[in-house]
Amino acid sequence: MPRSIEFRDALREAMSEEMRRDERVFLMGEEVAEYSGAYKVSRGMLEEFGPRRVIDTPISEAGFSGLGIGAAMMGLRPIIEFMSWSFSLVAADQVLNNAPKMRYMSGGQLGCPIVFRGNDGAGGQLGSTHSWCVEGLYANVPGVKIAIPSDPYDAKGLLKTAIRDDDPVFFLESERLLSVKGDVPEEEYTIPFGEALIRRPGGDCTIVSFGRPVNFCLEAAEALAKDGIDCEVIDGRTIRPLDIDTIVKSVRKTNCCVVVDQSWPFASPGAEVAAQVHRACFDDLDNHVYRVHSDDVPAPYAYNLEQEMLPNVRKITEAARHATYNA
Amino acid sequence: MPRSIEFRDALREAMSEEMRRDERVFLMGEEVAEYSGAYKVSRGMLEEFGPRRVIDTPISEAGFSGLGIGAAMMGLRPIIEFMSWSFSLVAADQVLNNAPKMRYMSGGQLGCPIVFRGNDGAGGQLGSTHSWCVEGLYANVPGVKIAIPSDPYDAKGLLKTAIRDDDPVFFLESERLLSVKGDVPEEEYTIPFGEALIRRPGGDCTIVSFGRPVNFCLEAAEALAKDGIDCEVIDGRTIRPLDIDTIVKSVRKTNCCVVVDQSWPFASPGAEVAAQVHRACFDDLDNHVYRVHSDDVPAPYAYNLEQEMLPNVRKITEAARHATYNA
Amino acid sequence: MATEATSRAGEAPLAAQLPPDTLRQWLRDMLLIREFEVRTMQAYQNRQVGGFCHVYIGQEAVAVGCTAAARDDDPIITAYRDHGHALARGMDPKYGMAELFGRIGGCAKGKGGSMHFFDASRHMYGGHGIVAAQTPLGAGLAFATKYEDEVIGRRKSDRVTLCFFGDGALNQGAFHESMNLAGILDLPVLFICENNGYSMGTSISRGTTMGHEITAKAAAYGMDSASIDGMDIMAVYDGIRPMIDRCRETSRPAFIEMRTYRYKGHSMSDPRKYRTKEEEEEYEAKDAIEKLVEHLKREHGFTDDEHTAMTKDVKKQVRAAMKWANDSPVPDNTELYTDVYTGYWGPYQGTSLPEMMRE
Amino acid sequence: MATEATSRAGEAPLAAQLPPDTLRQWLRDMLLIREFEVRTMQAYQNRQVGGFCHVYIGQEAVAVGCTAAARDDDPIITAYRDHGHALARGMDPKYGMAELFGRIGGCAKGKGGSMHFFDASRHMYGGHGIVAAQTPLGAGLAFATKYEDEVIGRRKSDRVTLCFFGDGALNQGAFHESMNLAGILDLPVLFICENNGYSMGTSISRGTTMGHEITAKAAAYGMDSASIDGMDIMAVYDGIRPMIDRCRETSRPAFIEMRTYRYKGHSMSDPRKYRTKEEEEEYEAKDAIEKLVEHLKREHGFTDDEHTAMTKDVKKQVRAAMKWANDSPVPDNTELYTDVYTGYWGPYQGTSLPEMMRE
Ligand SMILES: Cc1ncc(C[n+]2csc(CCOP(=O)(O)OP(=O)(O)O)c2C)c(N)n1
Ligand SMILES: Cc1ncc(C[n+]2csc(CCOP(=O)(O)OP(=O)(O)O)c2C)c(N)n1
Ligand SMILES: [Mg+2]
Ligand SMILES: [Mg+2]
Repeated sequence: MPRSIEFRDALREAMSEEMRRDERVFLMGEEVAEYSGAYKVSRGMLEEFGPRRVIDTPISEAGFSGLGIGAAMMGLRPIIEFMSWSFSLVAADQVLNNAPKMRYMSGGQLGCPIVFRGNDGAGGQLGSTHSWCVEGLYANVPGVKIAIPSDPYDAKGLLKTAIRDDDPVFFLESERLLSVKGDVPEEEYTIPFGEALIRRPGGDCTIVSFGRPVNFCLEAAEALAKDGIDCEVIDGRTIRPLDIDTIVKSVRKTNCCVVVDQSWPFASPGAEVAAQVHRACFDDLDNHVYRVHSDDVPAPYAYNLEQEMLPNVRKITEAARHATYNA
Repeated sequence: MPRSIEFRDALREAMSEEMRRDERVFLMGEEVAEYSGAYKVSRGMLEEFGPRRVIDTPISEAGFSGLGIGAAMMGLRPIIEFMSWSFSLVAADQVLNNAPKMRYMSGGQLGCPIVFRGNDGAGGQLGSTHSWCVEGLYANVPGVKIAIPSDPYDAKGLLKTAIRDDDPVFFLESERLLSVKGDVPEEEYTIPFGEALIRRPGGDCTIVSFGRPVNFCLEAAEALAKDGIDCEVIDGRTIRPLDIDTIVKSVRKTNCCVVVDQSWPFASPGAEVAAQVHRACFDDLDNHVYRVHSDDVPAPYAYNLEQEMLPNVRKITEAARHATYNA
Repeated sequence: MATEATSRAGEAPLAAQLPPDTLRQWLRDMLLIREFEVRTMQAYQNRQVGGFCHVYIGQEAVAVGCTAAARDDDPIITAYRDHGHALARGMDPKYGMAELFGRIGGCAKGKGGSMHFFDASRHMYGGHGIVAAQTPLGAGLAFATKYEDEVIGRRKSDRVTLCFFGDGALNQGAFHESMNLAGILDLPVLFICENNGYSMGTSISRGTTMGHEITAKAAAYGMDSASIDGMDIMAVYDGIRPMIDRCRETSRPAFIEMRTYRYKGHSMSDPRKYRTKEEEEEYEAKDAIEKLVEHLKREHGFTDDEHTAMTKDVKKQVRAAMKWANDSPVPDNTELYTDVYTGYWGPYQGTSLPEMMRE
Repeated sequence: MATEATSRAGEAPLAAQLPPDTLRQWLRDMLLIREFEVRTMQAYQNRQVGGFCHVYIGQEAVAVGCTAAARDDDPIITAYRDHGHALARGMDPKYGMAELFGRIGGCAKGKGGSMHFFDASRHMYGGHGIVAAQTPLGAGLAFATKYEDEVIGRRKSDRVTLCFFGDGALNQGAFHESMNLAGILDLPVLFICENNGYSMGTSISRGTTMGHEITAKAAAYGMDSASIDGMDIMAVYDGIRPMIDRCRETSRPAFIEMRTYRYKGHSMSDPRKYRTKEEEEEYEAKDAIEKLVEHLKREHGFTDDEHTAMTKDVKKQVRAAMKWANDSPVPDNTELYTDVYTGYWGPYQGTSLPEMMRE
């Protein structure tokens, strides 16, 4: 029978199960051990696995990211927690140059099986330095895989897959989702990368999203359904690899498409999906792809401004109406 | 009468003229003074302006980028040279969090009139850590402007505009172009941001590009012309602001479009242009937008692999043939 | 090279010589900061304040003492625990409170929040959210004042920059690059580490090598340094004043440890399991405000009535600030697109100064 | 805490006690590196080698002496001036030369080039192009060996990691974060600074505070340190051997300055205007290879004929390596899409070991 647990619990279960399964796996980051994580994701893990496998670090993102990469070069399987992905900017060289390219630069000699994880995207009024959607920057880089779950079930299944993956994985969580509950089976499961999930079937309009905004899309779809606009909501689950086939199949059926991406619009994953859909569905689309993003401005602190900036339900609904000529 | 000078000379003239014009302008970076720049761009500037305005730094990109930003907050107008934009990754937090957001975070109190400049994109067989096209990462970020000249004339005119601009500008040069010569008038001139240039008029196919690959596009256009395919080559000149109007106007005429962007394909400026063109020209396009990028792999060292990876003339020509149904 | 300034008032001759009214003003400034922070915490509980909010309670003597020892036009910059520095520099609390409330009347129009208090007209170059990210900026402020003196050749201002940061910043590369650059370029900047013993839940000994003697970090850059009792404003003044003067003369950077303590949690959501109640009480017993009150009473006949009156006055001022902040409207949604770029293009609507600077 | 190991052979008792054949092997290794680099420079002039290319001529004693003092399974990692370290670890020069030629037979299949020599089977974890970026990796290698000992509980290997970097890396934040992390986590790593006096055209005194005494950097992290004459392989061995042993025992990190000199330019395109011919000659007069030859002659009856024979033999080996490299084909264009990801998906074609490791 299904249990309902929080997103943060799902993350912890994934890490703990994989650490029991494979002693090469360890967790390192700021406040992950004695403080149980700034967001209590790793609560209890220090007690179970001890200080050699659950390791507190100083505020040295470049240092401990690189340390994790070095350990991965020797075959360990580090989980490096960024308290926020926003702080990964001080470690950008390590996460973008060393992790994703080690195998290539060494001509296949050394891999880098590492998971970087932490909060991504807007928290609650954290302002512009603390609200980065790093997929807008990092998705451009070959050699990484990027997973971005939208609910506890996916959080657990995708994180287990990430930890077992032999390549570097950027795992993007949302602080806003950590306390959200969802059904997660007791039984072991993993979720393959590169397989999008149709969260809501529908015939009139395809809505594609990743991570937290998937939930906004489902809300919008319900509202639109009341007006007889039946949307198919696709949760990409991973940005790299991108499951374009599932998206294209849906658009060939609905003939219109809205992409909802929480990152800034310019040169974003949303732009990529739009471009690829136009390429693959040139003869199928009744309208151009509509894109919903965070506004193209630094994240503001004020509550009303932040809410307005995010890819919210109102924007998604409007986009779907336009895409389906119901505006 | 026009003079022909090297790209590097054009850069130097722009900096020197602006430093004569405005004493708040200074140049700082690794080896810029006594060594005259790793690529001799600043040759003679130490002699003219002295060590207080042409300043060598240690290998501390995060440090001297932030130093420049702090100086800009006080109203100076720093030119910060990255020997290569690839090295800006260790300064990513400074250039992406502090420079572009200072005005916003301070509620309009403090600006950040700074220019970061240096080599961007593939040099000659420099391998994956030294061949970054940072526009693929940084173009996503609001608050910055990005200029990327394709010849000496633009290098000078755009750099002068960048130095006079009151907002942070990322100025992307190409090591491969530094020794290329071109006509540059003696007379003072600047080139406004956000105004693309039609480098070659044509009626059959619009080819849009930025920076060094613009030259490949012109080559390809000549080859295609021989086969009766008349391409219009547009040099974007700046990526932020993007002059989409000039591009759209051209596509409305040619009804097909190829975007050539040296960065990796996924979530790139090229993806953005493609998405915007599809949106604006949905009813005008006879074919989907074709995209030419560097291959989606880390930059290899081997000469043949690097040449194959780049958005070369062959790829552009093929793309234009397909876009115009001449394949 | 590290010098030691101790905490007994008798050994703070410089501060002791200052006119009593100056010390009274210090007391009022510290009381104002504490009251501001107490009400900030309440407002946060009432959800009038959002985001990350870090209060300065316990560390007041550092900001007030340092700015008192500096000139009003000496640039200062700090991290996200910045309310105290802005108030010490004389920002009207109403603009700070409005910023916390996310209102257009805030010092940053409600766009920056708690971590981004700025007051350019008072040479306060912000609050900055990324640990140590302000340290290169601090070096840059110092570079600029020196450049103005030497290149632009205005009348020599010889300004000294005070760059504040927490002990956690000692572990960030940016701090080290800044120290080295300041040393190589002879920048007139004082790097002031507010060592409150913890970065979030990590005691300095768990995160920082030589945490018991952080002036060793300065020695690595050939920099003069001092360790000062930050729980005694007179010791702060006496300790830092000569270093500011020397820096103004020589334009050489220096490093200063201010030994202090934050009485409250790291942010509003911190159970403080990582330290004992006893430890907290021990420090609260050394409270800097109390210490100064006693000194004023002992040396300058400061009376209980005066103390009560001052406290009342401060409470009144902060209450008024909260009212003002509450009456300030939230930013219009069009503010999303202002202050992004200087000019007007596409959706961007130029930039303007906040109300605070338009007075 | 900084200890001083001097350069007079008489004061290198450990090295002096080693069997003569060991010292001869050192000589051959140094000769091999120098010959490899001389031919590399020629090949670069002939455009057989591209990209950035940094030769190790003058610094041979450091890589050879350090690896000789370490165990073969002690991990090593360095920056982009990496040919010497790979060869010192026993990589067949033909794989290195093929890498420089951009051929599939290269140690990295021609994908990495001069700055990215790797030999995982010999525990050489690369050549890294970004200044100081390998220092956190070095800490990670040490973390891994310790983790394997303590957590995975294989037979204790007590491996010590040697992390090499140039003096320019002292100015990068990543280096400082690595030093602090190694100290806090007790990692068995030696940070070895090959101080050749210059980072590109910048003499250490122009770029690094305390450049005259960089062991001060170690003191900031409470780390043991030593300054060693890197132009004397016996001093290198005697200086580092006890530190390696101590590190193996205590698992405590340490910092070592190797005072050395690069005879050639920073890279292939460097006019060296920033230093005098005299300075270069002064150092070339202290040449480490010459010094060892003299020692072998003086102490172990090494003859001119033996010397000539050894030199001939080395030249022959390198000539053969160049021939082999030249015969190795360029990578097929399909190699663009291998070694990006481990598995097969989209255009990606999995990964495989280079020929060097398939022998
Ligand atoms: C680069 C970076 N990493 C992590 C954080 C999250 N964070 C915010 S404050 C803090 C602790 C800083 O402690 P300290 O520097 O001692 O300042 P204090 O809070 O004690 O004033 C951390 C880890 C951050 N803001 N920036
Ligand atoms: C972060 C970074 N900035 C700049 C460069 C360019 N660069 C390559 S080598 C070098 C000088 C390094 O000198 P040093 O560390 O002393 O090593 P050496 O060349 O003397 O062996 C510079 C500036 C780089 N590779 N990485
Ligand atoms: Mg602290
Ligand atoms: Mg050097």
